[in-house]
Amino acid sequence: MSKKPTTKKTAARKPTARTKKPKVDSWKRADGRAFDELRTLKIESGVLPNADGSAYIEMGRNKILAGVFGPREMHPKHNAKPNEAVLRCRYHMAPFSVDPRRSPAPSRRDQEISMVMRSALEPAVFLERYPRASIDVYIEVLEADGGTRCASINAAAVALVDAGIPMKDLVAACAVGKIEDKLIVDLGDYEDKKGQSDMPVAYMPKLGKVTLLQMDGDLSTEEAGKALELAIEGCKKVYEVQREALKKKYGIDQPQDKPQELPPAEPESEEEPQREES
Amino acid sequence: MSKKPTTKKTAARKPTARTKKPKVDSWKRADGRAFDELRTLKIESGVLPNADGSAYIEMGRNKILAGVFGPREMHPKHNAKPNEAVLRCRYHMAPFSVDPRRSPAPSRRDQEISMVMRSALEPAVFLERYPRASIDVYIEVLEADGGTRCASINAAAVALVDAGIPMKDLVAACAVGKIEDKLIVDLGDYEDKKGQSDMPVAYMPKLGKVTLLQMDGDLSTEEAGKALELAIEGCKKVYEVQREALKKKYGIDQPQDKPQELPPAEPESEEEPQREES
Amino acid sequence: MSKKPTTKKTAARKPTARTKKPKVDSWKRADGRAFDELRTLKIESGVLPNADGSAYIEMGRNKILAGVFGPREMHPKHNAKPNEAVLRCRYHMAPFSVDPRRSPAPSRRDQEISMVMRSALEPAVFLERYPRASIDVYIEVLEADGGTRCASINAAAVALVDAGIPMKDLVAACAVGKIEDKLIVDLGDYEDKKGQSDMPVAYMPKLGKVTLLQMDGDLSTEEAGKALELAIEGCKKVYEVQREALKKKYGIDQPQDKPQELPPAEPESEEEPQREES
Amino acid sequence: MSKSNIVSHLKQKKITEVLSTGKRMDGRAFEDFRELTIKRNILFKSEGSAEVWLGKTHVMVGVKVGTGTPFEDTPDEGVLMTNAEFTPIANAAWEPGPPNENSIELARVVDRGLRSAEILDTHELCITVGKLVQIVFVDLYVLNYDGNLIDACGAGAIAALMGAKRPTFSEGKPTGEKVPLTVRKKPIPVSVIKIGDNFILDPTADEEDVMDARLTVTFDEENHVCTMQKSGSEGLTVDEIKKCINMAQGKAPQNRVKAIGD
Amino acid sequence: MSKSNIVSHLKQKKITEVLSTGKRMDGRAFEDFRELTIKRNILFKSEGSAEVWLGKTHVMVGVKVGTGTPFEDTPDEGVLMTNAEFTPIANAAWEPGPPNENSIELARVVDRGLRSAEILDTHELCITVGKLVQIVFVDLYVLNYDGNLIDACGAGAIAALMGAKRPTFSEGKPTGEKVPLTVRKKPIPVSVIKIGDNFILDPTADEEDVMDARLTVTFDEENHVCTMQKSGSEGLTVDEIKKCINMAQGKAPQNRVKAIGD
Amino acid sequence: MSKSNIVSHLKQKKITEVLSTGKRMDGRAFEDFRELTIKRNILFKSEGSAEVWLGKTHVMVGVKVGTGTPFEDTPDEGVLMTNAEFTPIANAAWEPGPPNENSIELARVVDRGLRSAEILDTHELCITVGKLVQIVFVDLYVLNYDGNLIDACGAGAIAALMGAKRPTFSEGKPTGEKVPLTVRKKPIPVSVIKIGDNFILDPTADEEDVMDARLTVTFDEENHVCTMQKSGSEGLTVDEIKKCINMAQGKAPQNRVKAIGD
Repeated sequence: MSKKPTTKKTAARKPTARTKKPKVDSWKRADGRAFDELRTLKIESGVLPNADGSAYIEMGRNKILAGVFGPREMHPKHNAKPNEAVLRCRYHMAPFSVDPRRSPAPSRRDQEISMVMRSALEPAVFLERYPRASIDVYIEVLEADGGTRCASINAAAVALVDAGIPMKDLVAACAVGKIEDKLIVDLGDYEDKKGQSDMPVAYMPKLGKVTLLQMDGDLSTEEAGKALELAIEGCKKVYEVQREALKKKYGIDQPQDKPQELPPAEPESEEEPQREES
Repeated sequence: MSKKPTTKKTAARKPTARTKKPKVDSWKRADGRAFDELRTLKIESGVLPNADGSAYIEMGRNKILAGVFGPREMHPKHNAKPNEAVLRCRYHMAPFSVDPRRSPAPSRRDQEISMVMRSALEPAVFLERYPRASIDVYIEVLEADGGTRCASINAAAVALVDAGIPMKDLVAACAVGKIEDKLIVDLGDYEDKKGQSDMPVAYMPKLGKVTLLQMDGDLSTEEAGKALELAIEGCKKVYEVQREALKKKYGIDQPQDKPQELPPAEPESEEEPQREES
Repeated sequence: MSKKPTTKKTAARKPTARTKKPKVDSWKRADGRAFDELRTLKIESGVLPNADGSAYIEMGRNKILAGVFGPREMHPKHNAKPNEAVLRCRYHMAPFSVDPRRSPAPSRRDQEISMVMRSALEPAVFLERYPRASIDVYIEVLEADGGTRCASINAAAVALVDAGIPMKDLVAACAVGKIEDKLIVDLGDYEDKKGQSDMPVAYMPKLGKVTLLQMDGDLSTEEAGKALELAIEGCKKVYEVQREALKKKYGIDQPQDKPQELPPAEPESEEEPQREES
Repeated sequence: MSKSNIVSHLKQKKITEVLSTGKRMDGRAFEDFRELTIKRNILFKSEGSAEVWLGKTHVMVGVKVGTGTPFEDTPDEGVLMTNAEFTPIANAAWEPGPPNENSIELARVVDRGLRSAEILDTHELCITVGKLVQIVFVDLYVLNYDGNLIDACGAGAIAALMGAKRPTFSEGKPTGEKVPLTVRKKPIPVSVIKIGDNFILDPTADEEDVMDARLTVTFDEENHVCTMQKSGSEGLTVDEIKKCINMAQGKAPQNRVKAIGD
Repeated sequence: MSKSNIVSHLKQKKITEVLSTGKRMDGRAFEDFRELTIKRNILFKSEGSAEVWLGKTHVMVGVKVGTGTPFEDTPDEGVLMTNAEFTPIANAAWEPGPPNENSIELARVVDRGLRSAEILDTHELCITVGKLVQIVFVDLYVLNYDGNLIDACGAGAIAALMGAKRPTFSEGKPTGEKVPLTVRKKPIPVSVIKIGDNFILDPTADEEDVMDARLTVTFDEENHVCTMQKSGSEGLTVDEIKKCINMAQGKAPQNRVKAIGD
Repeated sequence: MSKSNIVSHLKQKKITEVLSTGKRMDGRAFEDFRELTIKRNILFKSEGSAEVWLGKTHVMVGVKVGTGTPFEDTPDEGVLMTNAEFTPIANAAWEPGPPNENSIELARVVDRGLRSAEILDTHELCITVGKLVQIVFVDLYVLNYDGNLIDACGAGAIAALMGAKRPTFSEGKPTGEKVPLTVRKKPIPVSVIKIGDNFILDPTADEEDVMDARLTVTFDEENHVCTMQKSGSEGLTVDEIKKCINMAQGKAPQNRVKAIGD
């Protein structure tokens, strides 16, 4: 989603993100990134006037909108829980987001991603504060470029805070893959398809917990451990961009008082060299 | 629907309808009609024993049944309106009504026609007299020959009166098209497909209001204005046949006391030369 | 469904079933059976730990499970009847039960069989004892070999008793067909497809009533009468196997006190020569 | 067709009382049919059609002939497909929507009657072996419901098929000509319902509403049975079934005459 | 877009009061459009795209070109398909699910505008006569709803199509090259709504919520009418319709300039 | 698998109390599996089959080999499709209907395990390049549910595939012969669930009902990881994940032996 030219919204951040301690390994990827370097990452909150909370993310060429509605009365009522809110997620791709065009009807993959997104976000939300309510998170993928589930989680977490939902922590997500026996972070579409492994991870940085973990491919258990740690490093970088997006909107220190639980900055987040998209 | 031979129902009318003031233009159409001449039109009310109101129409070779149920309790209840009845329309084509056979599942076109039918009929009904109720209008097209939406509206209006629903006015519908740069009324299937423009119009003759207006093709704004007026002339002819059908059933002057709002005859409706179907 | 090797459940019965009075006609079928001889028949009750009642049947190479749930609260409630329980049946085939693989979505044939199963079982159940309740009978065909509707009814009847539902009678089912102008019972798949007629019948032996009767093919009315009687003979043989399966589980004389209406053995059921599956 | 509510119970009581006097609510004797009227070929966009009235029951049957691929195991045979639709104009209680249990039963019973009798010469419907065959659709379209749809639709289906013409093909191309469909048999279904101890023919909607059981039997011209279908919530004894078959058999020929004309 | 509930009645009263002073809730005059901004080709996986803002109404239009079989009666012509999706992020009251009445109307009106103008050269979309043609999908994806979707989507569709490139084929095989789609006309829809006795352009969601009627008119570059569509629960007189057509006609050229760029 | 109601809370309390003593409700130690029994090729209409019991969990796996068109980007490769069905006989709370979230997850996790391991030689499934390939359907049919479906179905899928035979083709025509499917790897999933601070293997339905999180890890014969899938409403630390991987890895070989036989 390109910026509407004439409107002055809370400004976007277009930074990111080589690691601060450059590794010895100078191997480069097809697009010139280092193994632990994220694609260009841009997050903006409060982009949808009609939603209670929203965020727009560009992660590489992924373009994704997240809208949050709630807490609101559950409909239909019999799905409500007496002691807490129900978090409902719906991941959806625009027909023109992929090649070839896809049908607008939800696929099995869409349903699976909706489910893992819910599992990834649930642990971060104080659901018990809104018994009988629903909190609805809707994802619309406008353009897909590999790693849409991670990008969607990143946008959804910011949108939840933007909606004023009390959160225990943010949730930041990033994938790690293996190509030519090397572990790399944040795979683009072209890497995704020829990779030997793909492992999307979501992480709550303050609480130190993994809330999404999937993997397909071939990794030794050692590699799996390393990949997990590398992914978490990536999540932490994403987290900084998320916080920045919220800061831009809500002021420098803390984002309003409602989502009081937004975590303070992690100490290791000082420097972030910028990288422009090729 | 052919007449069941052995039953004596309220008789049909098989008239209609060259204009009373023959125009100078003597151009004729493929089927020999003048530009402002309707196809053979026949309307019969009270044809469905189980419906609260019903009508059968033959307009050219269109054969269409309309059944009205209600005012009755809305089901499901949450669709009811506290201050008025809800008019629901459903346009449906029999699988054998067109060539080639069509699936019985409702198409996008069916849904669109259902919607414009509702808009066309709503303004004529005293919905406010039946809060929380539904009034259901079901259309079954047994044979389609061009202009089914107009023919369906014509049948539905008569069926509503037949159901005893209080009406502000009848609704009469007729299309105008452009072929070889000439405007003509009530296009048949063969004209519909090669026409340059098609404009279906529904009209409340007593209230002087247009309730359906669609157009596809290419008309200057002047032509559009002329076409609209020509269509309304066609609607007025249809209206006479509708009134006749109701008179046949309910007596000469007024059709029972329930639909008190049935309009009196328009002055210009005296003569109607008959035309037999070829 | 093969037996789980290590578990000792109530033993199966693998008998059946030439007629006790050998006919003069010595004509044999493709699989060597006499005209009035059932395929190998095996019924076991109480096979599904989570169901209120259940049965597994092998009738020829048919392999079918029946699970009964209820009487339980009807869901959705508006389907409940104020004065009796509603018996609901669902016949379903596993995708791998036939060749070629079939879609898991229910077909029109599935819905028809579900309906005739309900009609076949309803007359045997004291529905009036459980107003507002539902009794759900679910059939899963794991392997189909001709005559699945009869086999399903046989399993369902045993499962209903196993669930402790009070019954007026058991229901036993068996088909009769005509091949080469001869009437034969319990057609296998290979016979089903080349037969001139197929007539599935369900019967309540104690009450002497037919609760399922379908027929396709070509029979004189005389033949139809004979076929019906032959089918009922087959049903009576099935009935003995059903009673045996329940006896195995519930003791020799009567199956617990709950399904008090289980009928006593019919006098003509003394001898049952065994036949092993080829 | 539930008997669960109070209105139904009152209706049942009333109907049963009248039956016990040997008559029916509308004055008919137990074996009387209402008037059956069938008009053929009244639709010009269908390859064949029949409009059927049976008392107030009113049905339109349309036959359309299209093309499609044959089944794998019968590469040189065309296909007959029968569908039934319960339109919402036909009964205040019927809602628009996909086929329900009752419309599926109607379509299946009529369909089985036609197939059992091998009514069509499916080989003449083959255009290119294994590739393209003609598909004959029989659509049963219920316009007003007052009971006994199976008998009305079964007779209407025969009438529509006998009047139908199919396009012809030559070397896989349409010739532009039409020839009558070959209709090899004329199966006619007749339904008998049981209410209490009474057996009646051609039930009205009210009678079907309180019936205990129904047996439909389809007969061909030699008065052989092509299909049977029992429905309803009560069982029947063997004697009762034989009685039903006989009652039905008695009526099939006269309904066939109505269907196929003179 | 119902007027049935109390909130709506209050809203209606308020809006009508303000209109009676010659102004609108947001200060616009009756014929004023909100700012219309269109950006083209911002998606790289679509053959064409346009992002449209009309006030707070926000729409993404994607054009995809695929292949498929032609319709039987036009074996040498490609196909144009228009779909609309009301995403649940666009409005708190919209739920995920299949197209509803309103999204179908949106798609149909835009679609009819494009087809009536014969906007595409469907013959250039033919790959192999009778076998394979190109299919042009126009997907209207509503991201935020604040009224007047038809005008926003109609302009966006033209913008997206004019920037679209289609793959080319040679003897049935893809050449790997892309050429611009031929866009022969630039039809632009303009909607007028009636509230009480007032006629206004470019309604907001609140205004649409209380409207009596709407007339959408699509114009081509010669200011001819390509399509009309009336909706809403009230009728219009002939004079009112002519007034609407004139009001709409006055705005079509400036919206076209926004859509096609300079 | 909700924890919202009172019964669940009591169950959770009870289960957690017992776990705190180092035992489980059924007396097993944390790492104990229930008895896993697998029988192969018990269905004669399937190309391969396996019946699996894991305690009271009971699953039938059927393998069918059909034909279809290949995907555009892999014209010379056959296709593997995995589906799961939660039959209503397997659990009182399961209703008939289309796949739900849980059955989709089951099918996807098993499917990803098979695909990640590139278990089939998809090239041997090609009949005519770009036109016709063999499709291998793996249907997971749950007959009784008492927890840990993924492990039961994953082992059953391998067992069924290893016993499966596929028809062969020569120049696009079936030869009438069957050969065993080539199964290149034997991936086995093992799930670990967390309840409070306890990690256990092979959970029952009651244990799954109160779990905080689950991690399923699929291993190939070299004890490499093929897939991972975390579910449940709580997060896991990195150490906890590593612990789960180790626990799972320890059990994979013995389940593989059960699946592939001696």
